[in-house]
Amino acid sequence: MITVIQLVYLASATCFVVGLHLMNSPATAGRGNLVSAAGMGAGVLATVLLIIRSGMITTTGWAVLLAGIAVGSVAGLLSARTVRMTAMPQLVSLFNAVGGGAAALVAVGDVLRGTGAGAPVALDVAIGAVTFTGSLVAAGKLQGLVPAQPVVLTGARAINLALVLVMVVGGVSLAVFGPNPLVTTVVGVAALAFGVTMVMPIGGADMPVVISLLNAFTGTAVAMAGFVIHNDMLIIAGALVGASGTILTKLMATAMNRSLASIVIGGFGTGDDSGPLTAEPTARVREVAADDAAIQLAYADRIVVVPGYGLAAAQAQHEVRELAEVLENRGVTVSYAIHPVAGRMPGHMNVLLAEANVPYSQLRDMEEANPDFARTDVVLVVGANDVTNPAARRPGTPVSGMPILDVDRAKSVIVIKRSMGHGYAGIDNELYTNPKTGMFFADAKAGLASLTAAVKTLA
Amino acid sequence: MITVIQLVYLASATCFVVGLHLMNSPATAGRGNLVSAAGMGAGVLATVLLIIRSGMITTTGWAVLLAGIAVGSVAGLLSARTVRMTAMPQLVSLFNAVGGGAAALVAVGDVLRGTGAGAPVALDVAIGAVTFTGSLVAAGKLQGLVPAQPVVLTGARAINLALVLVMVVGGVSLAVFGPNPLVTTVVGVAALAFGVTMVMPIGGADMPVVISLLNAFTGTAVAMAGFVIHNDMLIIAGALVGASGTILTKLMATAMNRSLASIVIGGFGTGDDSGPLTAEPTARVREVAADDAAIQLAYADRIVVVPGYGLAAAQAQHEVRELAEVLENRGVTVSYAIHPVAGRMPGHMNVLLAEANVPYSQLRDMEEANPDFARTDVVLVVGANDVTNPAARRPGTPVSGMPILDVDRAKSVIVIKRSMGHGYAGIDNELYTNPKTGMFFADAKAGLASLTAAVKTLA
Amino acid sequence: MLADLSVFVLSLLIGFEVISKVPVTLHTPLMSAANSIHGIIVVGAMVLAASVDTPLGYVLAFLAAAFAAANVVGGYVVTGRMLKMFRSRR
Amino acid sequence: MLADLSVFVLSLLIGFEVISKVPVTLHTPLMSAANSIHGIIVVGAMVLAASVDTPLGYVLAFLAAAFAAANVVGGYVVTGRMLKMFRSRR
Amino acid sequence: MHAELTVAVLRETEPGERRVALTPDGVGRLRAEGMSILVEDGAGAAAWFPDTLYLQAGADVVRRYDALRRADVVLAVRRPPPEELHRGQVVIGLLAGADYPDLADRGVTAVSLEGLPRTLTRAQSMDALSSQDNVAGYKAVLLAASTFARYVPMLITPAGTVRPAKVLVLGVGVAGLQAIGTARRLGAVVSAYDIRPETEAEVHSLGASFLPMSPIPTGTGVDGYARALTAVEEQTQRRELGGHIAKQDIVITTARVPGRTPPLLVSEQAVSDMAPGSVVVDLAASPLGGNVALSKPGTTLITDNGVTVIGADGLASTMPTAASTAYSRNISALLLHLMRDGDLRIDLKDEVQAGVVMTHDGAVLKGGQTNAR
Amino acid sequence: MHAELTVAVLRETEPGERRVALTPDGVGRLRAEGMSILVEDGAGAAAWFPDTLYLQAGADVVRRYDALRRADVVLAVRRPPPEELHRGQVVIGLLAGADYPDLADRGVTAVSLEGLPRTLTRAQSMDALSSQDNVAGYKAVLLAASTFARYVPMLITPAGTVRPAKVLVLGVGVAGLQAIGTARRLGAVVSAYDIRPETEAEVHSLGASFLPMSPIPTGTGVDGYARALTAVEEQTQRRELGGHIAKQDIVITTARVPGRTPPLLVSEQAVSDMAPGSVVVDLAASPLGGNVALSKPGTTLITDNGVTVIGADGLASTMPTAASTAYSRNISALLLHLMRDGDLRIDLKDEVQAGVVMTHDGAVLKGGQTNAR
Ligand SMILES: NC(=O)c1ccc[n+]([C@@H]2O[C@H](COP(=O)([O-])OP(=O)(O)OC[C@H]3O[C@@H](n4cnc5c(N)ncnc54)[C@H](OP(=O)(O)O)[C@@H]3O)[C@@H](O)[C@H]2O)c1
Ligand SMILES: NC(=O)c1ccc[n+]([C@@H]2O[C@H](COP(=O)([O-])OP(=O)(O)OC[C@H]3O[C@@H](n4cnc5c(N)ncnc54)[C@H](OP(=O)(O)O)[C@@H]3O)[C@@H](O)[C@H]2O)c1
Ligand SMILES: NC(=O)c1ccc[n+]([C@@H]2O[C@H](COP(=O)([O-])OP(=O)(O)OC[C@H]3O[C@@H](n4cnc5c(N)ncnc54)[C@H](O)[C@@H]3O)[C@@H](O)[C@H]2O)c1
Ligand SMILES: NC(=O)c1ccc[n+]([C@@H]2O[C@H](COP(=O)([O-])OP(=O)(O)OC[C@H]3O[C@@H](n4cnc5c(N)ncnc54)[C@H](O)[C@@H]3O)[C@@H](O)[C@H]2O)c1
Repeated sequence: MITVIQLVYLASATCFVVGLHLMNSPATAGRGNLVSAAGMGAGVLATVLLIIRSGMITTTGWAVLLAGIAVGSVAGLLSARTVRMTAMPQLVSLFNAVGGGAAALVAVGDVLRGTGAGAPVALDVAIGAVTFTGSLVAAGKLQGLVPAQPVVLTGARAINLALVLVMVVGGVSLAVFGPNPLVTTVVGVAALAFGVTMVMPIGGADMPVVISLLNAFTGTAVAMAGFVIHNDMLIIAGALVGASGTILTKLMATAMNRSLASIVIGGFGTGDDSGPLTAEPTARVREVAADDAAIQLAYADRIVVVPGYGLAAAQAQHEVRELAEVLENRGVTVSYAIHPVAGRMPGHMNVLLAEANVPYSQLRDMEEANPDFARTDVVLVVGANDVTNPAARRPGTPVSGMPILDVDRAKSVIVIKRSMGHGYAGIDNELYTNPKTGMFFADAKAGLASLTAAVKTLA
Repeated sequence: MITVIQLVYLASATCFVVGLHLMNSPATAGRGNLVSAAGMGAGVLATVLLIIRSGMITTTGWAVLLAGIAVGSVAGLLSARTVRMTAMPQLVSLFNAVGGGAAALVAVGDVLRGTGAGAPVALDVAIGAVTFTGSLVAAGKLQGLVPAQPVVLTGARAINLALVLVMVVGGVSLAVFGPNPLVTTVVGVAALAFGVTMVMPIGGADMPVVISLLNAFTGTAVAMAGFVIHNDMLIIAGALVGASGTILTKLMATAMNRSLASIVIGGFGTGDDSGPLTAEPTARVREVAADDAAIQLAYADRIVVVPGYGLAAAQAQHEVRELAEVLENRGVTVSYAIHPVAGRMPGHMNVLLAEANVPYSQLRDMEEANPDFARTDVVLVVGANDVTNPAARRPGTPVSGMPILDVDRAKSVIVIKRSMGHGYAGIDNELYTNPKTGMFFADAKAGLASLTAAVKTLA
Repeated sequence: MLADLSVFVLSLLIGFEVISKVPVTLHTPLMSAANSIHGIIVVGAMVLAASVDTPLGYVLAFLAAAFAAANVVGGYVVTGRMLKMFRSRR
Repeated sequence: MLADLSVFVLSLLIGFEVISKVPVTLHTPLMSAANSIHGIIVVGAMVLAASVDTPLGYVLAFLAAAFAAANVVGGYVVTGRMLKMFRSRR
Repeated sequence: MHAELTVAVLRETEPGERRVALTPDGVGRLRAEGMSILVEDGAGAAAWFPDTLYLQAGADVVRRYDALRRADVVLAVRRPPPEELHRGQVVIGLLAGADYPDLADRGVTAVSLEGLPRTLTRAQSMDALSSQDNVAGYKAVLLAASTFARYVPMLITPAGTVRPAKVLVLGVGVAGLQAIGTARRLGAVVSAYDIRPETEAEVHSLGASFLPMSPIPTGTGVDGYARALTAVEEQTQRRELGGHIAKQDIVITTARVPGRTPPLLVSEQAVSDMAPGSVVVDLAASPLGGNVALSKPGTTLITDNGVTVIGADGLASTMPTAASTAYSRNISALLLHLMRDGDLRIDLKDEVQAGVVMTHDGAVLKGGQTNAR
Repeated sequence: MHAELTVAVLRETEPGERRVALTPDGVGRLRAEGMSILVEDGAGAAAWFPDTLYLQAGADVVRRYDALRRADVVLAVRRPPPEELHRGQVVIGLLAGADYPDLADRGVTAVSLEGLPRTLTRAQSMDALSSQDNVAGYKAVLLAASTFARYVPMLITPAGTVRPAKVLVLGVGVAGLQAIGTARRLGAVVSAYDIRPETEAEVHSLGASFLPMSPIPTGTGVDGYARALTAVEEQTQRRELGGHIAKQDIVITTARVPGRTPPLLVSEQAVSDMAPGSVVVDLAASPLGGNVALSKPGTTLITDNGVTVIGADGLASTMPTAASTAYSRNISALLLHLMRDGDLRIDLKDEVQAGVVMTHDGAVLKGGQTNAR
């Protein structure tokens, strides 16, 4: 029987791996989540059998267990169902907190029974507790309950050092002298405090990375819990999350152009120093990366490309046609909206697009294109600026009175340009700060090429 | 001490994983091999300590062991150093044979000592022995010592079934009734025989896939040996090779347009039926896949593209420029050699390449291009046929007397066309059967696009 | 303990391998998926509940069970919701 | 035995994950690399040699050691030679 | 004025002028705004717009005299004889070329498209100079290529390999840019040069190369136009250009400076250094001189060393359908811009009107005095 | 014969013929083979090859009389007057157009490039028909585009959007293919049609579309040429084409059948159904009729409905440098092919010679009798 249960555990762990594997591509991600959930279900069922078979559990134990599970499940389900899409990250962080908390409690329970063994217990308690408070603070920052700006206490460095010291000394003593409720409590409290002091000085913009890091922490804590209660499934699943979470954290930090070290150590010491500097200019523009833009494009039905002088300057006409072809092969409808004064000479865009062999049938002039934007999923603006500037609709600007391409009527907009730089008319473009708009900062040629590559990787 | 050794074992196993991981890209493959070798060295050293510490080994044992290792190492080193590149596959197969043999012997030794435990022993012996003879036969076929054609014995199916039955019954009896030298011997002998009868009916063209499969078998046998002698490192390394070898086998079969099942089952029953049919026409042409062509191109210094009517027919001018750009960005020198009558009208290629914005400076006419072919690493012939046909140099053919592009003077040639179809002159092209030439059968547009994609994946 | 360590190390390796080149847009769902997986600590909570018999123990077990269950259930549902965004086409 | 099985299964999973999208040209070197790795059976041969004391046992041990050593040494050298082909540039 | 504005379209009288100020398409557009349109018979014939098309579009086809007599507004390409116009009438066209007092004296309101403030974004649809220059730049390349005795693109054929023609475009305004684009389309190797530094990026954006020349300080003058160079600067420029010109197969010049004679860029020496069979097209050729020493507007001459020098004059008029279609769009956009509540009302506070209205109520206004271009 | 072969290059006498049979480059090539070259003074002038270049290349520039008197071989583009040639002399050129007896009677060996077996791969470098047709196809598009009163490419500008011109090419041989390629370069939307079925793929290979027409059985005749259609087939074809032609802006016809008058593809009705301003270029125009009902070689006429019909005649000669350069390559390749050990030797067993040698030793040979084209 135990063997069967162990085999089920192994199967569950395998499900987690396969599930995560499938999550690597949007096409199979849904299936991956189901496989992983199935593994979870099997693991829990096997454990029910295990504790029934062991016969050790008291009736109160059952009641407590079932009550706890019921309360937790309902809370989890409700919050997960009702939360707005934009509040997802804080919710994930909360789940993370409770997961870490649970892992720490398992170790604490083990210590109470006097069986908790050495290093794993200490690690479990410390990591779990740090995760618990750290995740709560992170969720609070995202939700606005805790100030999103980096909060640096005076003497933060000293406090942090002291807390780390307490955890290390306590942990070593637990590992060497065996279970001790008092030491465990001290370590746990220090860890709880450290979770707060660690996350507080980190700015809100870095929170997604921090949450991912805490996620990896929880995984590690769970693996430690597995050591504590000698359960392979917990070790495997925990280590899996710990490792993949770490890689993911690194990927996320890279995608945001931040180094992991600078985020965490920045938090440790002087606070998120680069944050406030970059916060101002980019505060209101949403930046997107190639992969995200690619997914938006690949899963759209209708796309309109708006070329401008930047396309010509980058000589990216071949790249834009190639992207369009790849998208069309996926079944996306692609057309080009050409503003009469796009570029620097009459017909500038025509010369370029003809050179790249873009079929004439895909070219729309402004009169044809404008009524269709409302039915367009994504407008891809490539190096165009003035010809899309909604400021033209108001009097008093240099472009006032010029009819523009109404790209802001589309469901979403992706703009490829190198910077927030101005166009010919030398004025800011309100399109770029529109919440619908994602800015993909790149040279048009290189940017389009990376979009094409990214679209091709999607199944 | 034992703990340290175990940790070293774990580290060794990790090295194998990391090593294989690094082998996924040509850029890091060399490092991967070193990491893996380091793991191997550490594992062996740890084992030396282990057997010294255990103190059980006799002096004779030492002598035998060292002698064996010395003999094997020298044999392995010499053969590996001196073998011609073209004979590598058979050598790998031989190493595979001895590896499988060694794994089987470990189990046999265990049985002799009376400790060999159940299913793993049976599996180890059976799989190891099958691999031993199977790999020898495969090597023999490649080397020409055993006929490469599928050899089907009368009653092959019955014999195979009988052998499998013997192995299964013997294995079950070993698993149920514990170690028994006689049964072990019977299983071993049946497995040895089965290795021969399994591989004999498979055609020479499928041998690389079979070797890969046998490789995965050896891995599995080694993992079983790990179970037998309770050594985690063996289990990990063996399972790693077993699993990755299986995937690799599948990939290889797919790349060769064969299904794994049809190869093995074809061998089981009626022999390699599709082999003889396709053997004739393709016997003398070497087919290459996109990934291989891409590696050849990516690691070349000088490439000359020879466009022909097929490029025009496929309207692949943009794709060829794109590939050239990607290669140039890697530092490859790319030029185009334009034969005066390439295509179907004077200047046909010029019209196309100009449309795709290929810089004039890269275009060479025949007089300029011909002297340079000898210094060219790879010529990429895209949909050109007659203008490269060496038959023009001999009298008596429809193209005789026409000066051609001397692409056969280059170090290697890759030809993209859809089939072995003829060009305008309607005659066979001897270039295609030149051993230097790799044929990449594809529509020019799609083929070039996949080459570009493949080159991009190379670091 | 040593066997557990092997398992731990091997699982770490799998974790590293499995997250290969992930598109940025999947980062959040993947994080969420990993998050749900560590909900497996619910098994730990169950084992804990099966081994305690003091009031403090029950409190711990209750908390651990509730926390873990919230993690599991909420985690999978949230991940599922996130992934629905990708299911619009094909 | 069960712990060994966990280790086995996890290693299989790693094996599957690690060979992701491999270019066809690397198939042969990779096969060769995998081939060298199963040369680790030399450890088995060593353990065998340490535990035998009969002539037959010595023969077995000798053969196993020789076979395995040939596998290891030859495997790595051959793989190294194959990989040299890729080292011409950068 | 009356409830309905009456607009007349005249047949152009200047010899060789094949354009028409309003196309049948433009008739439809103006009629939709409540105007009534009179078209002189045969006005569009030379631009391939027969009278029948005007009738179909809802215009009245009438004799010249009737059209002039009844019209509130006269649309023309080039300036009609002042004596044909009457007091209170508004005439719109490319009227520059002479002084305005005669028009003012007759009490005619003269609106000239040449006065349009071109940097004004919203005025771009009225910019006839751009639209006509665009035609000219395109046509100049066709003309040069047809005159050139060799292929423009590169061709590798059994009868030998021909190298692509080298084309140099001097002056990269609207016409120059279009010339670059068209020459590139034909497969030429194109280089270009202008004194305004911003043109370098524009030239590259069309895949052509910019001539490496020693920089001239601040070549940009007012309103995005070039400034006139000093005599010394001009001479240096010519000398340096000479070396480049000798290597070209085709040279197309388009350089102009507002209110001045065009700068002399290609000296006689430079032309005589070119290879026999080369072609030079001077789009700036004017009676007062052009960018090329030998060019005379409207004449093609072949030098002793076999270089064909084409003094292009009104190339837009040689592509009358395209030129008229664009012009008709420009002029109707301007006319509609002048309208306030269904009536034409002159309002010099309007930036556009301040530029284009040359005479009004018997006076020559600022625009007419500076005599833009 | 003497040790050194003497080759003369004549100035062409036919009016409007600007080509020359051998360029200075060709002079160098032949001299390298040990020939001595006489060039009539001014022979290359019209093709922009002044006498000085010939002198530099090592030719003797002499009077016509001297050249004819001293030459063993006379190179020409078109047939020189037979009375100028003397017995034993070899004349090479595009000699067809009249019968050969007069040349045979004078004992002249006539070698005509028109007789070349064109399907012979190794003869491609001598194929003057191809090289000259290639020039003509290219030039036909430039001519049509310059004549056309609108833009050829699509342009979206502040003065409106212009749709690309629709170009139809009828007859997709060498000239037709080059016309397609050139029109596509200029940005036209190109369709084409030919009765040889293999042309469909060739048309697509240039990015143009093939006209959907009911198929004509086996339009391919001998040697890769088209066969003549029956009267009924021709009529069906014309009727069906008519519908397509009416929608075109530019039509370029190149259809020919060896030894026949060119097929009539564009009827008078079809032309009158075209829109005013359209342009038709008939490359097959000949005194006996061309592909277009109204076309006369060498004349441009404008129909009542405003369609310009250009009867192109010798377009290659209007691009004399390119045409001569290619022709010079072709003719020198053929001359070298006729040489055996430094001497010119007629050998009718040679496949090429059997095609090109029209008269020899006073007799009209097979090639001359069938009078290819
Ligand atoms: N068509 C005509 O005839 C004509 C003639 C003269 C003037 N104009 C004027 O030109 C303007 C045309 O509007 P438009 O929207 O086409 O262009 P635009 O307003 O000039 O904007 C071009 C944008 O392209 C970006 N860019 C430049 N190089 C780039 C590169 N390599 N890669 C990616 N992006 C690049 C620039 O932003 P970053 O620097 O941030 O990359 C810039 O904001 C109008 O104002 C029009 O009035 C037109
Ligand atoms: N240039 C001229 O003026 C002219 C005029 C007339 C004739 N020719 C003759 O045409 C020939 C030209 O030689 P060439 O080498 O350019 O061409 P070719 O000898 O005609 O060969 C073209 C090759 O392209 C392949 N192909 C066709 N479609 C393809 C596609 N979609 N993708 C990939 N490959 C495709 C075909 O093989 P698969 O079917 O196997 O794909 C074919 O063998 C010469 O014989 C020349 O004499 C030339
Ligand atoms: N607002 C708009 O969007 C818009 C529309 C049309 C034109 N424009 C701008 O108006 C400006 C003038 O255009 P244009 O075509 O009427 O110019 P133009 O006809 O006055 O002159 C043609 C070109 O000649 C150049 N030039 C003058 N002297 C020269 C010299 N000595 N050497 C070399 N080049 C010399 C000028 O710089 C100019 O580029 C340009 O900047 C153009 O982009 C703007
Ligand atoms: N060996 C070579 O490489 C080589 C070299 C040059 C030409 N060629 C071939 O020679 C052949 C003839 O070429 P050409 O340019 O001298 O041909 P051509 O001048 O004789 O005729 C031009 C075209 O008109 C077409 N035509 C005739 N009657 C027609 C009708 N009723 N309707 C429509 N089209 C009609 C013909 O099919 C031909 O394509 C072609 O196949 C060409 O590819 C081969």
